[in-house]
Amino acid sequence: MTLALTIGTEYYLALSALLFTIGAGGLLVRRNPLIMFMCIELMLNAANLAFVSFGKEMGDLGGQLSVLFVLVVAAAEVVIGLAIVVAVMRRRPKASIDEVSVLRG
Amino acid sequence: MGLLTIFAAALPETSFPAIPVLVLLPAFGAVAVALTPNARIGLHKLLATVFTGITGAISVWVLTAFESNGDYQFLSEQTWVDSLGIQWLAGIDGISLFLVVLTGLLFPFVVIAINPHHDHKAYYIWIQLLQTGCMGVFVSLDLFMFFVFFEIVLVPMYFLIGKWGHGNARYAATKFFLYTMLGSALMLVSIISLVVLHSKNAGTDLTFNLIEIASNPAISTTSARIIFLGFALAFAVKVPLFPVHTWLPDAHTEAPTAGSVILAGVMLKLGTYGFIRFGLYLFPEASHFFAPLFITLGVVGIIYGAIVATMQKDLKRLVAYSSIAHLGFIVLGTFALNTQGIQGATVQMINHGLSTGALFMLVGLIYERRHTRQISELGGIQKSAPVLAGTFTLVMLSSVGLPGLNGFVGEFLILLGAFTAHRWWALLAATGVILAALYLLWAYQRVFHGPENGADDQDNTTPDLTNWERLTLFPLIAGIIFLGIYPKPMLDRIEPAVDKLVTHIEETIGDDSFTEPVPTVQIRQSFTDLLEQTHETHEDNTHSGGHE
Amino acid sequence: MIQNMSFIASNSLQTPSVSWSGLLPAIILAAAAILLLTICSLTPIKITNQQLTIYTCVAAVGSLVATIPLWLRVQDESRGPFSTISGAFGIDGFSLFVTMLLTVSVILVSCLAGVFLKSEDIEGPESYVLLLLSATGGIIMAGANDFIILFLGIEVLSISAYVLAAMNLKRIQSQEAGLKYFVLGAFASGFLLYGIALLYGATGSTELTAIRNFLVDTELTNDTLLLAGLALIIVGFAFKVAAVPFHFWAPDVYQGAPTPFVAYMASAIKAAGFAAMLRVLYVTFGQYRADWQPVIYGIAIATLLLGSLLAIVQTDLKRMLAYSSISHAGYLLVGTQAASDQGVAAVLFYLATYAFMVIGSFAVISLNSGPAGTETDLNSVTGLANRKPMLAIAFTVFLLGQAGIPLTSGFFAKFYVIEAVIEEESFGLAIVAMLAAVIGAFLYLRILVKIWLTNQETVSEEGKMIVIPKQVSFVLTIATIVTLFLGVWPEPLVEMVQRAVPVLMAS
Amino acid sequence: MEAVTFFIAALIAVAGACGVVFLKNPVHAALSLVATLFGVAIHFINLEAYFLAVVQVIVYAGAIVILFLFVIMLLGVDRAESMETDPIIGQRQIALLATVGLLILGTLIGVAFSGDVTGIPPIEAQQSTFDGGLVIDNGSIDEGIPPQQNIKEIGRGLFSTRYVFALEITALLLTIGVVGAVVLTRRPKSALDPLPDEEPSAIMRNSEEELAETPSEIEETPTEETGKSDTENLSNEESEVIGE
Repeated sequence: MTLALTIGTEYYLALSALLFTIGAGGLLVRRNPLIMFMCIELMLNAANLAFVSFGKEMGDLGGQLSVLFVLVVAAAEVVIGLAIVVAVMRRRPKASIDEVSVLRG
Repeated sequence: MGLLTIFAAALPETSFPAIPVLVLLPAFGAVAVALTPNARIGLHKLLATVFTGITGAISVWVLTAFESNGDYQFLSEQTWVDSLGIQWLAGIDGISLFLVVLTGLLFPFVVIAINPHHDHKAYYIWIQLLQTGCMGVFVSLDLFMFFVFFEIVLVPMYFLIGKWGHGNARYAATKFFLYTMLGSALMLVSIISLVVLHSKNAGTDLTFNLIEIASNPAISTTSARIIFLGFALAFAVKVPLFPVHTWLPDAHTEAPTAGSVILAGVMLKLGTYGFIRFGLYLFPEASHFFAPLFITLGVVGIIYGAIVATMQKDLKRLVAYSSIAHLGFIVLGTFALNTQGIQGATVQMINHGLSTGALFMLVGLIYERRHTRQISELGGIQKSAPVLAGTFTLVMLSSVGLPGLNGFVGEFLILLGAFTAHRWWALLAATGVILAALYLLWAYQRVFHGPENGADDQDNTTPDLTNWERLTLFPLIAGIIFLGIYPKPMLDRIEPAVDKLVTHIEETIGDDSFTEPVPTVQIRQSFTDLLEQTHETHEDNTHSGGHE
Repeated sequence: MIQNMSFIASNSLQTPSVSWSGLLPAIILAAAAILLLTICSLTPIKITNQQLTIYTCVAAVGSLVATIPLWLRVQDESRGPFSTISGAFGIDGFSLFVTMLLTVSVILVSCLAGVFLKSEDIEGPESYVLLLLSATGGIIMAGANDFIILFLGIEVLSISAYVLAAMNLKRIQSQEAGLKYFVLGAFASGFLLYGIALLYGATGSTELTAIRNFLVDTELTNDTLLLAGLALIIVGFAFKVAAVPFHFWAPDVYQGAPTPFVAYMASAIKAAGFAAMLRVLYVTFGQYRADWQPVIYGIAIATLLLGSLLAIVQTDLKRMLAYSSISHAGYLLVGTQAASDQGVAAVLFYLATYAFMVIGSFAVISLNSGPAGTETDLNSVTGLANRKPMLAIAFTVFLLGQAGIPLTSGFFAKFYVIEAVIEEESFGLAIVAMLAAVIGAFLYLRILVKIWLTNQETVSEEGKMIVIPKQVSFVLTIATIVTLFLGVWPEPLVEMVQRAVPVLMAS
Repeated sequence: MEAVTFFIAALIAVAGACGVVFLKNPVHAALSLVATLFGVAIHFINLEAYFLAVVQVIVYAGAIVILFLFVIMLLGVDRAESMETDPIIGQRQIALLATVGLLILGTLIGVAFSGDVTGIPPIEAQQSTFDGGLVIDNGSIDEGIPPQQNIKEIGRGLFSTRYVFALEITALLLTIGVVGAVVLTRRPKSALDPLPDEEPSAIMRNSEEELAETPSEIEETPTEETGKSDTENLSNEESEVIGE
């Protein structure tokens, strides 16, 4: 079976939008900070995908270059986020962060 | 820095920069008090007396140097925020002259006559800053400058009520602050809208100069009306006019005596003065359009104030409500939009300052003696304190508007003006005079006649006024009598400015004016003749003090 | 520009020209941070907090001084604003003004931080390093002429701030504040980045100049993608500046984070956020103002009203100031909404004056909050006027300033914003803003009542023993003087902000 | 062929994303994140971003996810699993925001399929007309560029354009990452403030007498490892019970 379908930018864009929404929704729904961080990674990846596919369509390298920087940002964010989680969990040895929140919105 | 340059610039124009000194001297006094050590209470009072006293003296000098024409005098001008067209522009004309003098004299009087019970230093600082603010409002001819002073008076008054007040003072102070700030917040929007629209339509740079804006009415009728309402709300709250008056009884009742005297004497005039200077002058058409509304509110205020005052159990609250009634008169006169009405309103502002100020003083003295202001708990003071009772009678009668005392002059002119413009409203308002007589006399009866409550079981009766108190009350009483008998010098100085204003209004609103210009000179002449005839027998020790 | 990139025939690499003097303010801060880190890791000698404070101040002053020749150059008619590194970083009056503001806040905050870190027994140069780096990020944001640079600047600024918020390891509240700040900040970054990606797709570049030129030259047949990107970017910025409905992190973070760094967040981070927002919305998407102005209008109204209303019901000082800072963000949005040079100038004026007031307020709170820094309840200032009159006076000046009482800089800031917005004929917004000011005034009066009009029933020994360290009294003096001076004589700053108009310069 | 790859990779990516959101165990979630990252990497190859595809796998899957797993293991899987924070905001708002999210999704997908996506003219026309600062690489559209070319271009792009500034900024970012991690995971020297929530319950357990005597003992001992402080608390309690 052959697909006569050409995959244009819109397909990539739709996929990236889907990933972004899953990421954003997951961040709001999940309450585990680690999973929340992963959801942030999903959002950033969605943006990356959009960057690259736009770059491809326009034949511009800027999209790919932007992704490189987003990668660095993602790495730096994760490091700090995880460090904060480790710090919190060290103060709260009895696990559940459910009780942790002294500060309520 | 800026202030110094203002000084420097004012110098070459007039030989003596009266206005900057009038405005800034009390502020320097406040700084001087702030720099003295906390414990030197006597020094604080001395400094405050000196600084406010000099201010008062200068204001009297201004009164003598004032020429009876309709122009702004003692002008002082200095750029402030040039890029936004804001400047320091101040001047005095007949309308503001007596308010400046009142502000100049009432403050030293309050400083000398009334001692705070605690925190002397802060008290004198706030009092003097308050004087700066009030003085600034009355001399401002720049809208920005006016707003700054109009709003800044809130802070000293807030602290005066909150810190030295009685009972629920913090509540009253906060209410006072928020109410008046709400009004002035919308006024700020109005001021800016006016200035921006004016500069856009007239194609000029931004300017907050009152005279320039008034002389070139560039904005459309509709926007002028809306903007006028913004101004009017601020002034109505400050006056206070009927539906937005609720802060006043609280503030007056809980304020310390000094606060009440200043509030009644000067600060309520910020609103009525604002109506005349900014409402009528900037928006003649809108004032004319909304005049029925404000006259109605004024009359409602007169009747309402009188009725509610009748029902008060607290003597100070009663005086506060009587204030509302009096201010209703002033608004009525203002919106009669003719010479008699506005002149009467201006005169009545001064009169109300004197009479109600004195009434609050006396209530304060009674409170000091009996530690209660409940009318039911007072009584029979006349027996033990006849001089106090006599003074109270005099002041009360002036407040009622008895011919021969100052209250009569203003009320008569106002009713005359209102009658020319809207006679039925004037008739209604006249009933307010009767009601005033009713509730004040009734209150007098309950407080001063009858058995002396509370004094029976204890041995002490109410002590009479001390010599010092008599001395401090004397200027107010003298003013009340003098202005009642011989208001001519005052009217002479006020009239040209009012005439000019009325001409300005009539030019703008054109022929469909509902005010029928009455030959003003004739009426005033006959009026003063009448006064002089009626009271030539009246013994007046103040006559010699007049300068004519 | 990128045009010639893929067809460079030769193998030699041509790097873009760099105007080092233009980058100097940022370089000084970053280099100072790295140098400090290096020194501290190489030498065994303990460096005291005081020395670190002085070092940081010197670096910030150096950066501030470096902006002066740039400012003069930019104001010079014949030379004007310029950009460097192939148009990545623009140096105009706007970016320089924000740079000055940031360096001044770093100076003030580092003074507070020195005292705080000492009392909390936190040693090491890291907080100063992060403070300096964060400010560098802010400078980059203010001058960024490219979305990617802007994004990286925001991240440098915010990631340091996350760490600063979680700095106080002794208090769990601090780490939780850091966690909350981090999660929501990163969430916002995600939105911002996705918005940037969509804008890249819609306009073909991430460079602001290119985008603006593209929008001016091209009539888009379908601008859905552009508007979607714009919306996402606005959401991202709204998170960063704590505008309603993306404000909910602010109170928690303000309450939990160390007080000096809260002062930094409220002053510098807000300033940098608005700087970036103004450059993007007003300068780059000025063509599309009809589309974004209503959105900002709505956000501004919600922010003003909700911020001031929620502030009233709080009982914790830091939370109160957090909500009031939300409400102040509303004012800044009002100025942004005006989308005029006057509006930009008003926002800059507001930011500058607010920075001093808010740093001063938090300085007072951190002094008054007891040895552990936890007593931030409203009742903790009860009778402050009796205990520490000077402190009470300074606090009063800051509170009155924030309430917008005349003769304080806060009044003129509000006045200027309202003026700008009325010139654009948004009367409704002006009225709402002033109503919010009245509601907000109630909040400040509540605090003033506690300070001046309430007598403390029991004077605790600790309460009496507030010692004002030199650095803090320096901060308080500066903040008070600036607040009062600019209230009486705002002309110098007005002239300055009117020249700090943002422009986009191609290389 | 491209279509087949696209749909397979898309399936992997979306499935992975769903896994992150719906799997309870953080380890599983991290692993499904790897799936998403791989899926995206395949898309990158499809889009001729070869270098990025490699970096995606090395940095994301190789470093970031490993970091996640490392922290999960450090904290203990079971604890990480039950580590739920308070909702950021109330449940209702979450539902609301989720709806908003779905709306965004719908809009974006609608946008994506609405024909000319960007307002930019279609590719054929674009080559001649469009000059928005873009590079039109004729080769890449028809034949595709070889991977080496891609790396070379990226290198040039990074160092010979404005991106060199961005590159410098990333240096700052990484510094902050290092400094921040060091600061946050350091142990504080002086005594810790008591934990606000647990304090009352700890006090409740003691009798009134002991409460008067031992308020300072309730504070945690700062330098101890987490498990140890647990046992210490326990032993304190035990000794008190014995004391009674």
